[in-house]
Amino acid sequence: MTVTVNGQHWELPEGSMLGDVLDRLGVPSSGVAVAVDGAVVPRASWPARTLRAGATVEVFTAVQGG
Amino acid sequence: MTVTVNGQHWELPEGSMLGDVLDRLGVPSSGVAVAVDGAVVPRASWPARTLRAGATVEVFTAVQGG
Amino acid sequence: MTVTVNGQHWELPEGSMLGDVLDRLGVPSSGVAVAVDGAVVPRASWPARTLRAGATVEVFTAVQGG
Amino acid sequence: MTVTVNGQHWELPEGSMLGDVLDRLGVPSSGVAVAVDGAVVPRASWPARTLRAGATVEVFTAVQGG
Amino acid sequence: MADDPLVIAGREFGSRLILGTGGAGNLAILEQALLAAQTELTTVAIRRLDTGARTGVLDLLVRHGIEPLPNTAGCRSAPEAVLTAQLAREALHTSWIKLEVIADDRTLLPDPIELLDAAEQLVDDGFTVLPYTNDDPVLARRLAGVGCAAVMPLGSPIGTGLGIGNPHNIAMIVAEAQVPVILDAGIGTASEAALAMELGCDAVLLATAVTRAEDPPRMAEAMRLAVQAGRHARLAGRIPQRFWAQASSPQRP
Amino acid sequence: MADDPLVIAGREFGSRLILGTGGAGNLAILEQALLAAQTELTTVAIRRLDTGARTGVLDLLVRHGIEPLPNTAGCRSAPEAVLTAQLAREALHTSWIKLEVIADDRTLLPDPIELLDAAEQLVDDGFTVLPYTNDDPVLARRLAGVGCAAVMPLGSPIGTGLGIGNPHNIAMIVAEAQVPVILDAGIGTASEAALAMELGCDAVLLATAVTRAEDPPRMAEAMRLAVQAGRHARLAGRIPQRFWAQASSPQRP
Amino acid sequence: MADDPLVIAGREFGSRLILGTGGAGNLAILEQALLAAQTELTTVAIRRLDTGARTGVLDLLVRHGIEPLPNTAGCRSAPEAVLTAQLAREALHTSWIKLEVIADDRTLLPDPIELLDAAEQLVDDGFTVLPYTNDDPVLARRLAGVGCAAVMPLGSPIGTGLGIGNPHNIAMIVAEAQVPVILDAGIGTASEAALAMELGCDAVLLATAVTRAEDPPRMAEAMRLAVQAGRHARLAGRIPQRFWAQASSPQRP
Amino acid sequence: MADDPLVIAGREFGSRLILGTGGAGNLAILEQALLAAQTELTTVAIRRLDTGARTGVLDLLVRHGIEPLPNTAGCRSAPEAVLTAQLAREALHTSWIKLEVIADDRTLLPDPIELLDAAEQLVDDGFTVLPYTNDDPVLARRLAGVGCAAVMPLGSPIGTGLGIGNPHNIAMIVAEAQVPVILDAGIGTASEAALAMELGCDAVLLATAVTRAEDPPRMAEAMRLAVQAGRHARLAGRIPQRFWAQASSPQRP
Repeated sequence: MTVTVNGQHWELPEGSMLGDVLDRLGVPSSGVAVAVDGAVVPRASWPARTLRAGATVEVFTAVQGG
Repeated sequence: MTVTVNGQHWELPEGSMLGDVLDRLGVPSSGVAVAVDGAVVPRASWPARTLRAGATVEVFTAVQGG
Repeated sequence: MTVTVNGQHWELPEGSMLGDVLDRLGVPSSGVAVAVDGAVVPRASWPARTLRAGATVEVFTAVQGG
Repeated sequence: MTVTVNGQHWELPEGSMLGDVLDRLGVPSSGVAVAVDGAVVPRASWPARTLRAGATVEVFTAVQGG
Repeated sequence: MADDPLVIAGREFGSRLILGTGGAGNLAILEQALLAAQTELTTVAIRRLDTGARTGVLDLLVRHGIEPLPNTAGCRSAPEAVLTAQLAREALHTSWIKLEVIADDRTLLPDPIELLDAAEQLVDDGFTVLPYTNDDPVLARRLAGVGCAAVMPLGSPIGTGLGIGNPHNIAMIVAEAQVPVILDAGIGTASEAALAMELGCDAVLLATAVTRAEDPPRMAEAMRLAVQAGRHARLAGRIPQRFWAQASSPQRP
Repeated sequence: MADDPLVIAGREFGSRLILGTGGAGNLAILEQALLAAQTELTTVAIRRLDTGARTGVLDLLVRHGIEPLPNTAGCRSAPEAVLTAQLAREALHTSWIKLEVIADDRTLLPDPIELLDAAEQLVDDGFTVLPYTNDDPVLARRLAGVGCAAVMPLGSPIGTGLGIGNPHNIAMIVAEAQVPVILDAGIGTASEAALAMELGCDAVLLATAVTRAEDPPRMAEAMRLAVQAGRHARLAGRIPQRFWAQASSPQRP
Repeated sequence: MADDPLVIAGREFGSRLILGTGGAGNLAILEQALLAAQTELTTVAIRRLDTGARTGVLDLLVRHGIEPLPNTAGCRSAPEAVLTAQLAREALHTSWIKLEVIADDRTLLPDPIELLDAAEQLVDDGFTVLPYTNDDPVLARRLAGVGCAAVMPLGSPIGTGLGIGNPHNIAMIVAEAQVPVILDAGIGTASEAALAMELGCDAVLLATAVTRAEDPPRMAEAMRLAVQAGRHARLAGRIPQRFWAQASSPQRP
Repeated sequence: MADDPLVIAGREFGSRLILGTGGAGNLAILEQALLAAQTELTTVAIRRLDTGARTGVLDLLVRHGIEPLPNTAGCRSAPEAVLTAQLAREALHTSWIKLEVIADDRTLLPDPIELLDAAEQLVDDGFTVLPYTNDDPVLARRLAGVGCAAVMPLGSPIGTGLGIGNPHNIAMIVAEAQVPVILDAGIGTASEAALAMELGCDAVLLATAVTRAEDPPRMAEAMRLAVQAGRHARLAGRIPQRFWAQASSPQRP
């Protein structure tokens, strides 16, 4: 299935978990937040959260600004 | 029945018409507008408009301002 | 002798009169003033005013300004 | 003779010295300046400076200001 | 010297000075002031009959062919303002309304939320809406966006005479306005009315500055001239500002 | 609306706007501007014949019955200025002189020492002296003290268009002036001319703001209106400024 | 000299200068500026990982014990801003949010309607909301009314360096504020930061003025001193203004 | 953060704030203010002994190692000022003099003619002359030209608290000054002292703003910080002003 991660299209096996995706992405263990389909997913829920086909995953962090 | 006209309490016979009240009040034929219970009543509807007990009639006009 | 008129050097016969010089210069009959050696010479004195060698004659008028 | 010291009239014997007057006035030994008849008299000259009749002596010091 | 007419909702006005009638000591003074101002559009308030408020102003306007512009002065909420506008339309047979929805009596500043709500309702109800707004370019844009026929940003709070507190905001409003911009409220003296026009406003609306001046008719005259002066200055293209001087007389030899 | 005439040295003027002729692109434009300004008094400079400086201005003024006011523009010292004034008197048959003694070309600011010296000499020589001065109330007082017929403080340096840099100084000059105060130099747009009059000045003198505007005749019109507007506003007695608002419509029941 | 701490939502800060981190050329310069400013609270933006935006700022703040204040910069609607605030809370473990909901890229001015909507939602969601707002006293009042922990009115639009465009509005906001007032945006130089405090603001938030100055650390130092200076001046009770002079030295006999 | 010392006539000062001692309620308050200001140079007036004027100030300055700067306050003519300077030199053993020659009691403005005359005489007599002058760039140039060690233009008249009435004049003075420029008189609050330094002044001299504040020591502290803030801001190179906004956070994807 296809999932969009930070604007990139990824091919993943059905039933992939958010946690796995973020691990492969090398998302740091702190200072980030993740939204799936426009809603925040708390860190605790990453491992158990299954991604649906066409899901949009976005990973955010703090940058210079304001 | 009691009707409030511009803040004054009036005793009127049941089934009084708005037009009659305004005539007794000597409301001029132009430059005024009337609201009954907070809604505008067009001039044309004055004669045929029956007032309910406890109705609030307010007559407005233009004054210096702004 | 040499006389300076509005910055130009002129050769004139000894004893030349200011009036003659101004006539040759075509100075208009009004709207101008003349200074010889830094002092105003009234129009009435132009004809009879003898110029010395090395004299500086300046003719002024009104222009756009201020 | 009469001498004016800071606006006060004093009666002094002829030939009085500025120094004596200032001593009697209790003028401090520093932080002051003296003018006689509108001219500064350096401290060194106080003892030997004879006052004439009608002289004006003024003693100045620094005060809060500016 | 020639100038385009002011056009609001397709209607042309020769005068760019809109006068308010509030604060005048009496109708005679007001009449002189209106004539001196040569205004073609003048605000009136809507109040209950026989509440002692100064009436008679309408006859005065009719007599001189001055168009009345009813306002919703004193309204605190959208519903109040909408009803007042409807009463005005019924009483004066005009669908034009100067929309005021104020937040409190101390500042008399508009409430942006209620104002936008009321503007939208009145536009839908067929009114030609001229909203009294603050000098926020975003709110002005939104008011124009819902169909207001003009925007009327304040210079400073009503009656303060503090002039144009933030010329930069007015300039930003003018820079993007698709509808006429009318500087409303805060003007205290003539130079401020001229400045409003130099900033690019299409007209000026004022009341207190004239009606409460020591000599209202003369101040009305001053404002009439100032609005024309500022308008011409805007059109004439002013000289740039420079730090050092530039001679206006030719250099001497 | 009625107004007193401006009186300088016993002579009356209906217009309170004095125009300078410098900077105009050509005589035709200048002529239109002078007429639009409705000025009765206009400055000219004195220069050597055939130096290429724009002449013909005098005929223009005569044709329209506008009084020429010669200036001593460009003079750096009292002797220079005195001689230039005498030449002007001889050439134009007028004893009126706009006295300018500037200190340098970058600021074109008056030199207070030389200016006062020249003013004193010219007054003694029978001139009606109108000195271009800075906005120092003390210098203005001294110039009036030596017999100048008016004082002409600057708003800001010549040609900068920075307007009135220090309104407080102008107000102090007006507060004690025994002679007319004419705001001279620095005006860039109409509202600034109006402000000068509101501060209590008796007249405004300007050149660059009009002659170098994109549309000089229209800016001349703007200035004419602005000077009248500011004058009337001063006479009309403006409202006081207040921190909080004051309603211009009656309170609602 | 002693001063009360700044208290926001029950939390005390010794510094009244809040710095933004945007615009700094590199982290080393930013670090020096933060230290020179002696700020205890500093804004950061929330962006997608690997979008090339400057990261590393968080470690820097942690290293120096500076509290990060995430903002919702760039958000155009309430929903966008609410989501961004929630992401910030998740990423930074803070419920404090500098709420920005802007209307367009040219003015970067807040949209009053969306801002108030977002503020209400975030307060309900348990956030400590510090809204970036315009200088409208009514909107400030409404924001405080829905439970914002402070109000942060602008001096002028973000990055313009135009200073405090309307001191009267800031003074009106301060006059009735029940929560801290933090002057945010528009400051260009130190005297303007001091003025903000003299007007009664409780703190100043700025970024561009420091990060884009020629010498950011020195400008940060200037701002630190200016905020303290303005605060002390406000507390010290300034002298009244007078038209005429008053001697500071005793009269002479 | 490092800064060059202020150098006047070859002498270095770490502080750029010069305090006047006039107006203080008592010596104890004055002492606290002087210490809070961390000033190194402080003006005193010269008066007749036993005239009831506040003495004791000298001991105070000596005790804290603060250099006294005598002034000629109250003098109306060059001869008066010259004599007062000579008395000051004799009494205080200093050849430094703050030269004041005022024209009247209502404005306390300097008389340009007498001031320049006195300055020239005192320079010839070996004094280090620091003249209190108006904000006329030409007079400042002339004072420097006759050998004054600094020029001290006013912001506004003494004791008015009107701040810097004409920043453009101060900027012009700074632009060409060959000697230190010290903003003297008119400062009312901290932001104005900071502005003076941002305009490029080398130091600020003030008295009333501190001594007549409700809390003189705190205002002295405010002024010390403000002068440093303005100095650093000048050196740090402020951002340019722009009409439209510029984002301080990165654009969103």
